[in-house]
Amino acid sequence: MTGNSATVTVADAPVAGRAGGAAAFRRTLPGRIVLLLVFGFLYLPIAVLVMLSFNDSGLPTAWSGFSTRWYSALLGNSDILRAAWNTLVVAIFATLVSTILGTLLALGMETRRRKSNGLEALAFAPMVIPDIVLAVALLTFFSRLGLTMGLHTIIVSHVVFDLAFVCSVVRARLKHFDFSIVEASRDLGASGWTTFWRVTFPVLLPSIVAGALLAFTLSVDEFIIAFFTAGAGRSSITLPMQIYSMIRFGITPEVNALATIVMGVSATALLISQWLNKEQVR
Amino acid sequence: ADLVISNWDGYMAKDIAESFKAATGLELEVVNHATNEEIMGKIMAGGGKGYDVVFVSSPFAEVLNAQGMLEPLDKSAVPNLANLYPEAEKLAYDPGNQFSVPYTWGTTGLCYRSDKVSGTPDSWMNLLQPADDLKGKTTMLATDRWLMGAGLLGKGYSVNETDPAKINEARDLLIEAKKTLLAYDDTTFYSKLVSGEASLVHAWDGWCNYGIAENKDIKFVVPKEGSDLWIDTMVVMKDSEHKDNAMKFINFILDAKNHAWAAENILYKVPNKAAMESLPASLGEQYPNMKMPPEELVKYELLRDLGPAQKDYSRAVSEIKAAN
Amino acid sequence: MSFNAARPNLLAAPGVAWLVTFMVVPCLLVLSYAFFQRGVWGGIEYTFTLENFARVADPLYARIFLNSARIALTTTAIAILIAYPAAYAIARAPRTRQPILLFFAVLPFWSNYLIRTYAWIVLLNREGLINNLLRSMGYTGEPLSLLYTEAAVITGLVYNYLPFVILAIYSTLSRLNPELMEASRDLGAGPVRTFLRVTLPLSLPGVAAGGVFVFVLSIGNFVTPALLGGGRFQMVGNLVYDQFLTANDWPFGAALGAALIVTMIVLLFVQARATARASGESREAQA
Amino acid sequence: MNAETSPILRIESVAKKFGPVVAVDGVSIDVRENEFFALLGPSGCGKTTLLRMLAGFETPNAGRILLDGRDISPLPPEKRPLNLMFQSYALFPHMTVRQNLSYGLEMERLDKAEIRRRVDETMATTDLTQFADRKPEQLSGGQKQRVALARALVKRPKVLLLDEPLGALDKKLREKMQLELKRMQNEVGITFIIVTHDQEEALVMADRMAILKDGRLLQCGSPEEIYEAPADRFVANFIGVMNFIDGQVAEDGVFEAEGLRLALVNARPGPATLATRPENIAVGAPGERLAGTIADIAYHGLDRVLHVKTPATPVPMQVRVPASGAAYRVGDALSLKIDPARCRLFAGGAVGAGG
Amino acid sequence: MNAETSPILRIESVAKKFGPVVAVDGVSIDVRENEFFALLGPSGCGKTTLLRMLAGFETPNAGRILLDGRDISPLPPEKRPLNLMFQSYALFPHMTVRQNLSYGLEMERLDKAEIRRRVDETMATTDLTQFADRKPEQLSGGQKQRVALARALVKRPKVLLLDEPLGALDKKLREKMQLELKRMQNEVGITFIIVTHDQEEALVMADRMAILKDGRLLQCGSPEEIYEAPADRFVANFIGVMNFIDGQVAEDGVFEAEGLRLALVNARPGPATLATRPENIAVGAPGERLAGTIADIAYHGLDRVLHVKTPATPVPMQVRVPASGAAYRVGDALSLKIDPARCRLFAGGAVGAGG
Ligand SMILES: Nc1ncnc2c1ncn2[C@@H]1O[C@H](COP(=O)(O)OP(=O)(O)OP(=O)(O)O)[C@@H](O)[C@H]1O
Ligand SMILES: Nc1ncnc2c1ncn2[C@@H]1O[C@H](COP(=O)(O)OP(=O)(O)OP(=O)(O)O)[C@@H](O)[C@H]1O
Ligand SMILES: NCCCCN
Ligand SMILES: [Mg+2]
Ligand SMILES: [Mg+2]
Repeated sequence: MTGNSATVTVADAPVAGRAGGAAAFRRTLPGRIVLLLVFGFLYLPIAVLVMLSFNDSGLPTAWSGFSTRWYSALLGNSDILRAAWNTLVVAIFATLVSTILGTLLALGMETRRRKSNGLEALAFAPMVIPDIVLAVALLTFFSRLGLTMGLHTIIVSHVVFDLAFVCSVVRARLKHFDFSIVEASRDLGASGWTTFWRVTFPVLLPSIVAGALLAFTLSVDEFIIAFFTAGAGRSSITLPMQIYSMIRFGITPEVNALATIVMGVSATALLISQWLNKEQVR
Repeated sequence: ADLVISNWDGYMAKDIAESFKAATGLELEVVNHATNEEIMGKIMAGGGKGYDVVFVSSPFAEVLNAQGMLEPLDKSAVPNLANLYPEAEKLAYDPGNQFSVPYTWGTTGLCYRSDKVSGTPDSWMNLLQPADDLKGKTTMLATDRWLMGAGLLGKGYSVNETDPAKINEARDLLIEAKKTLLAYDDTTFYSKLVSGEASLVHAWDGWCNYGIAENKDIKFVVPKEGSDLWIDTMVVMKDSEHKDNAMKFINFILDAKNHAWAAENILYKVPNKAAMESLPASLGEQYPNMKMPPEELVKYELLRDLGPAQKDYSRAVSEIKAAN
Repeated sequence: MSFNAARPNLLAAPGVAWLVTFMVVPCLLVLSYAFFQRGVWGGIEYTFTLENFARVADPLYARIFLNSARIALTTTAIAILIAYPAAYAIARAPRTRQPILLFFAVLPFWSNYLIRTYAWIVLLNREGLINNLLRSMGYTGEPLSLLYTEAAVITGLVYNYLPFVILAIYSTLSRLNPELMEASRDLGAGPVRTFLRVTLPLSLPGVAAGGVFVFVLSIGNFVTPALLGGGRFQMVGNLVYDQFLTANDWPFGAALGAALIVTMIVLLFVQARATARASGESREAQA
Repeated sequence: MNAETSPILRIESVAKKFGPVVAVDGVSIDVRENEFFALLGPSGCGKTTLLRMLAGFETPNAGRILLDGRDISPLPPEKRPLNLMFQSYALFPHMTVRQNLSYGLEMERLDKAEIRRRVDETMATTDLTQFADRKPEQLSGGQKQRVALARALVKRPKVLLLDEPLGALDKKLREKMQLELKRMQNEVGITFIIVTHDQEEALVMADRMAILKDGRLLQCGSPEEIYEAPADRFVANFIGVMNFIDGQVAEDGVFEAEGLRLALVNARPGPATLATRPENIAVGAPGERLAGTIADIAYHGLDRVLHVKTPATPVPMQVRVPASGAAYRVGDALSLKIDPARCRLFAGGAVGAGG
Repeated sequence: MNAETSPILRIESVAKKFGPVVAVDGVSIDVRENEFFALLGPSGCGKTTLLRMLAGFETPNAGRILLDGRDISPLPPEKRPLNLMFQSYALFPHMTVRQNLSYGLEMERLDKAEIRRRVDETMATTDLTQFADRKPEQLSGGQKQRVALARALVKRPKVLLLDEPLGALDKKLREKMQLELKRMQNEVGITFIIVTHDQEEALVMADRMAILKDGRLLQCGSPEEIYEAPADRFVANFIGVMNFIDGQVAEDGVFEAEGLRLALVNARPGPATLATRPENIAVGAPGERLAGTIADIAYHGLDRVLHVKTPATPVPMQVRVPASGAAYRVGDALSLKIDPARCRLFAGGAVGAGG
């Protein structure tokens, strides 16, 4: 995912309007202050988490000296590493499928002539169905069908709610979308499919990226549905399942170490790819 | 794999798969669940296909058996059952260990900082109606049976009480208690004691030991009104395709050396006479509740499935949680 | 876009098919339990009854619903207030930097919900970092009770769902035609009124989407109320969860779940109408 | 030009409603192969809607559209061998000018070199070469319009629909583009249907033109026909400038109005309106024919238009005089000589021939 | 008109770059109070950019803008007592026509009844009344343009900046709007700065006009000055039609070119280009003055333009003749009589006076 989102560049601005246009209003200072504050808030607990990953003691209460023992412990803990890998697989595939289906659904819904209440309810439902209901329902469903469960059933299940979230983000963007460029593309001989890839998709890209990031984030953290739709083996344990199961006997800072590594690697990968992009442009 | 078991993470030796393989030549796969409720839900909804041995607390084992989802034990394949204390073979939910084998057992009581609590707490009311200096410094378990248990015991009732009026009395007591409570906490209460955030907490005996390990001033006491007896058990699923292996696994666990691991590492009492006797004496010195003999333990009231009265417990807990 | 009336349906088809197969059918299966009785040992006894729905009418549940809706709404409002300026600032940043900023806004959430929440506990508890910091700055009073309060729950929820609102709002703001804002300024509206009358209405669909995310995720959350709220607060999601797992009362859980789903969908419809009106959509009139 | 060829495009009683709004109301037009056909009409009369139906973006509520004799209604826009230049440009915001132009050719799967060649050529003829790598948002209004035009032109379709293609261009550039369009009509053999508000453009370029009003077709014919023989008062007034004098045709065929008597051929007796263009009125000294005084003088570059108050008309009549001729001043009295051979007579809304 | 009043708006050496692109390059213009000022220039010459700087949306890289003598650069757009009608309309998509129009007045905190009155009035004069409750997406191109115009007009600012306000309107409506603008100039006393590509519009309406090219100001003056005495060859060619004849002025002041000799007053000897407009050339029988043959005839409604090949010019000369006059045919030989009093002479790019 890191690599994925890293190489995405948001396509250029829309419709009429001049690039220089907003320049006069682009008061960067308040913008920067806002970003500083919000990012400060977002990273405050992350700083704590990183700090705890280097704490010698296992208790998250007192600082008892710098240590990398949790990192060594993590490297020796194949269960956690395996779960992290599974989570990545689930999140990537669920994001991929739900981004595609969600975007298409959004396009379908917003280009319809008449609003359909049934369709609206269908698109809202995955967001409001309590996780446990969906979890129990899917497990019942899968086992009645006699399916063997595993990562694939988790992915299928995550797509259900991910797709609703993606759809919702993309639809919001489509509300004031100028569809004449879609018409222009068809007029120039592009099929619906080509039009989607060459025109609609790039112009919607910021929203699609936003939707995909959202889906990925939801999937990475989802626990109950994953637990219920996972198979009965290690091969389909995800990180949240692993971490929740540690609750009873204490979550060790190995998990903090893992989170630190995940975020560190993602950030580094993004920054490197950005840097490479820039080099290419030159 | 030749065998899949589901357990809480950290409830067995990390290298259990290797040592089991060394002993039996079988591939063991360990998966984890977070709570009894979740694994129960999963088994009830999906039939539990794929799991061979599951670790659950006794009332849940009782339910699974009533639903016909458990395989009776093949005692001939589990010779190590002989290692159990006799008390562990006469537990009311499963006399004679027909479908379950106890893995750990213990009771629930008060865990406190003796340096911060004046006097020695000895009653549930010390928790439910704390002295002024303890107000805002107590926590209680949030899981419905233990939460209600404290209220019921405080009122002098059974932890398996089904009379709605009595349940309501306990509920009202607990709603009152909520006002002086710092938090409901099932997982980190001992670290709250260590950090000093809390001074007196509602705790499982074994878990209190984690606190004692960090701070010598932490003590555990079972209130005079009595307490519950909880048992985590191993059960074999009826749908298991590896029942023989499952029996071998249970037998393996019951081996004194293997079973002692739980006592030594997670500081829970195990119902295994041979294992308990193999423990170093220092353990009992450091964690006095480890020394509680089985005959004392089984005096406490065993948690049983409530049947239809579960409804009333759930509603009562909802009311407590919703109160402010 | 009316050159092919069938196309919208075609586009929606795969998503609809997925939802019908993996949501509607399974959920109907489970929600139909609402019409049966709980077995003595849990499970379902297939005797028809409406009793479960009668139990849903218990004012206790309405109270819990209203209370958690209040917490979720407060969370939503605060999240929007914080997310909007952030999304705005990102949308106005140089275009090549926007994806990076978005990425860093969600990055913290690729760790794990539970450990992030524990990090908050470390920060907020009576013996935690913030209280220690205060003490080291010379504060001598009682340590602040930052944890196990409604405020702590809301902080935790806002924190965890903030990036979702940022993403949703960014998605609509990123392509607003700047000339519209210019036209408003030109017609005499200052920055504030331009924001209220032009920018905000046009980005309202994104605000609404983000708001819905926070609301539905908060009202169904149970980790944050349990850990940061000390279990003193309960969201409705928890109620359904308890019926299915703790009480092992699936029929009642199904009835409660169905009632919750219907209520929330109705609320969402009302919200969608209001948003459409406020943001001046006129698609319907056009068709 | 190709008056005898069969129509390449036949529009049959086509109608389109938007809710209660009737945008196009039973229009039938035949456009002939390789013709330059202009659509004119007041703002909102349905021109864009008509073109959008031809291109396939709106489904007519009634009527048929035949291309080369085949009904094209089942064809989606991309399958129709005609291209539309959008009034609102509809440029792809994420593509450079070159990419915008190449897009349509890539859809035809032409090879890269060929695409490059044709795009370069079209950019050169539309003066866009230097903007090849700019995005639309970095262009001026006129530059954008040229990109939209070029994007349609480069496709060289059978039929090209242009919705006000030159409105944002200055006169010189517009003339250059007009020549370019004419060249393509002749060399590539494209049939053009063009919407324009520039009458001179329509009169100069079109082989035939149609006048629409309120979604209805009023007249269709060559520019000369329409200028010289407008079908009704609206067309007469809409194309060019027309002076209208309300009056009465006497039994002897003489048109009579306040201060004016004009003998006409073939005029039917009854109330009637005489229509005459400013250039068909000569100015004489006071005393001759229709007397008036100059109310206003408008400078039009190459000539002047006198607004002359007369007893015969409620509004001043417009009279065109060369800028280089006699000097006039507001308030001057003069008399107007109307050429009876170059008048139209409209009786009760019906059309009567003047001269 | 108000030639003596001090400038209400003074543009001093203003410049604007977009990255490497110089959009406006040191332009200085004074606009007088209550003047109707037209900005003309080829596509992309910087007109829109200049207006946007006046309105406050772009910060000049150099120069000052003074309104009533005060530098307005520190003022944000909403504090500037001028309004801009956007070339791309920039209508609020979420508001109806009425709401779009009311918006600017609400910002002035006028009371509701007053807003309603003024909006109704403006909708009436711009023929928008029936569209009051439509959203922009439900309007035709010309209707949108009128909403944009009306939205600016209804504010009645001191200075109104109009960026091609009438380009999408048909001739009749355009003329109606022109009258309306003129009326507002006179009755409300608004100063107009208008960008237009319609030369006739500029010539008819403007009190003064400025010609820009490549971001630079070429000439500023009354329409007559610019039409009759263009400052350079570009202006001469840009406004109206101009025939250029390259030749030589002899010592005796006679202009000589292939097949042409023309005696001029005050002409300096040396190589020079003679510029003359189509309407200043008379057609005679063959034998007189400059001989040529007709290459093409363009019909312009009220008259015809002959394109005449002559030995003196590389491209055919344009000659305007009345449509009603003698009949011409392509290939006819004729001779052209150029009026020496109505010529300009450009020597080596410098300006020389002819006549
Ligand atoms: N954002 C930008 N980046 C680069 N160049 C720009 C940008 N905006 C405008 N330009 C260029 O600046 C020049 C002036 O543009 P401007 O829009 O002022 O022209 P204009 O005179 O209004 O033209 P038109 O009559 O075609 O509308 C043009 O060449 C245009 O391409
Ligand atoms: N979506 C719509 N809803 C309602 N009315 C519409 C819609 N689109 C167009 N119209 C109306 O249909 C009529 C025809 O519109 P159209 O765009 O075809 O006009 P036009 O001849 O192109 O005008 P213009 O010269 O101003 O561009 C107009 O009155 C317009 O207001
Ligand atoms: N109701 C679906 C939400 C999923 C996020 N955990
Ligand atoms: Mg139109
Ligand atoms: Mg412009």
